[in-house]
Amino acid sequence: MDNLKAIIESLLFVAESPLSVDKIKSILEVEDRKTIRSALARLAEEYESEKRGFFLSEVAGGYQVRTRPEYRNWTRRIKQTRPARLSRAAMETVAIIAYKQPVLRSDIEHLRGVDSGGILRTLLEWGIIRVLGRKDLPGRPMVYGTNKRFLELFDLKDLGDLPLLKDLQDLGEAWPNDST
Amino acid sequence: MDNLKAIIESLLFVAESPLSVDKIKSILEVEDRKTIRSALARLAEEYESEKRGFFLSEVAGGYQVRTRPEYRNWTRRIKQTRPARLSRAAMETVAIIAYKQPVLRSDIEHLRGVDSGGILRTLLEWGIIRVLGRKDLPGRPMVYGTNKRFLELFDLKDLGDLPLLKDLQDLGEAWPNDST
Amino acid sequence: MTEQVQGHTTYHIHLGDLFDGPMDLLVHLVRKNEVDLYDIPIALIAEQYLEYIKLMKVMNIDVAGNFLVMAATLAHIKSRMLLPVQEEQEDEEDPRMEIVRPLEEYLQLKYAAEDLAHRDRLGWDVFIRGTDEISESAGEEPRDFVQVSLFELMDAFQRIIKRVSPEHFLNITADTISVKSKILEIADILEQKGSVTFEELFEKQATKGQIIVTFLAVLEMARTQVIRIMQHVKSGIIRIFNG
Repeated sequence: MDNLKAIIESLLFVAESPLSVDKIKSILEVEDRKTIRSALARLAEEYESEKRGFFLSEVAGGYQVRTRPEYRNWTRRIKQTRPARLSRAAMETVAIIAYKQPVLRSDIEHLRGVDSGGILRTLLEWGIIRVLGRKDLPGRPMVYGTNKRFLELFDLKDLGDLPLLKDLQDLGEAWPNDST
Repeated sequence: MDNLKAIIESLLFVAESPLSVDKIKSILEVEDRKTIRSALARLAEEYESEKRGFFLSEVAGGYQVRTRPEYRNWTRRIKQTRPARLSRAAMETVAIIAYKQPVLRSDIEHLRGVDSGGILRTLLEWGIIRVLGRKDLPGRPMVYGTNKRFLELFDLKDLGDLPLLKDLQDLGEAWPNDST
Repeated sequence: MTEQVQGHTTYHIHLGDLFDGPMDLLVHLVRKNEVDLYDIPIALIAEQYLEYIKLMKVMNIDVAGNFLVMAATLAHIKSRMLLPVQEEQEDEEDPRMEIVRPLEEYLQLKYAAEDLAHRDRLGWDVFIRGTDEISESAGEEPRDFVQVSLFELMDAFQRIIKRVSPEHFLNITADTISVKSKILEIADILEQKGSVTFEELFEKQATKGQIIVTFLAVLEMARTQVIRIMQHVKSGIIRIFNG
């Protein structure tokens, strides 16, 4: 396969979710992960140097071609259906689940100080979070965690890619912008 | 707009149907059709000379980026292996059938607590499950089991490859389709 | 429930948006007074906190119980602060820590949420390649929709009832069998079309009995999560999706 790079590119174009190296390997029936990796690296580099309208994003354990964020004002116009804006409350809940998972609803509500059942249901519906199982506690409460979709949505390679929680002592006067 | 070519490329990338020059013109709010045309021509030329995995197709009164037909054998595989998006209710039903087969509809409904006729029909249609036979009971109810397609869909070697129920509870992520 | 979920969407006026909960109110007060998180003037903050609760009550905003719990906590801390520090208690922890620690954690996560919100979000800042395939409805996320509360559904139902017949419906009972077969019927429709508007379901229902049966079937299907009832953010149209 002398045009491996172009073939991988065509796969990336067709795929609807991020493609892992293993997935590409199984489709192409090649043995060598390294060749795939270097083809991906070259593609990423080319998209940069040629200033293409898209870039190769390493996300959710795989690779995905995505349009450049700086063109968002144009690309959004093509999409007629706008994604639901996540409310501040929803963002908070997602953040709590992402950082504290596996986490119980009661933990989330304790942290936020408000009932969060409705938000949890919406996040479940959107496939951003999922039920990891049930905790061996009275009532067998559900344990929540994030989903692969969460990584895709927020452009994260994996959960280790989440920024560290900030040390408040260092922040001084800086408050979260949206805190009120 | 000095990066007009890249912006048009990002639009082509996002668009779900071929983009006409007029459509691009209206999105970008530029007056000059000629500039758009020449950017499109340059993109088409670049895709050729750089031997990209895709090409710019002039189709249905517009322009669309398409993967190269000569890679069809690879690109088709992506489409085939794409897991069907099953609803949560469907996933539940499939899981019950997979683990409890041969199983009666009444057993499934007893376990799920809801009527499952519609879902069973869908799953049958999709070839994920099949009717194994009829049980020697009043009304001769149908007995359901999984199909080969089920194994393919969930990337299982055979039924013995199914995760133990306990693993499922612990992990909650054994299903390839975690978007439900 | 839906009030919190909808957040910035337009059609629902949600007074509680001012403050999501007691923690938000506290953060607001600490910030507004420009006081040090680690040296909160507890008397001042507690007093202002109570003022806000009073105001909310005056404005007829339903003050949730957790607001009152927090008020009690603040009052308790305040009283402990007033106690003279005795020698042997000196190494005792600052009573304010009871509130500082959760505030700290909450703030940290608020920062984290903000960071997340500023990332290049898929479908908002960046896009993946569009496909012209008809997307499958099952599992597809209707992103312009928000979940509907039972009350909104009942409002919609009332509108339908009024349109079909102005009479009262009170003494009509729906039997289980017809509700069950109606459920199958709706499931069939959804299987074919993926989704259907709430109103469409009632279009061909001539009698009051049928309308009630349809409504009960929808409720039952929603309860058992066979379907999802969503409302379009802009049009307000209620649509039923395959679970």
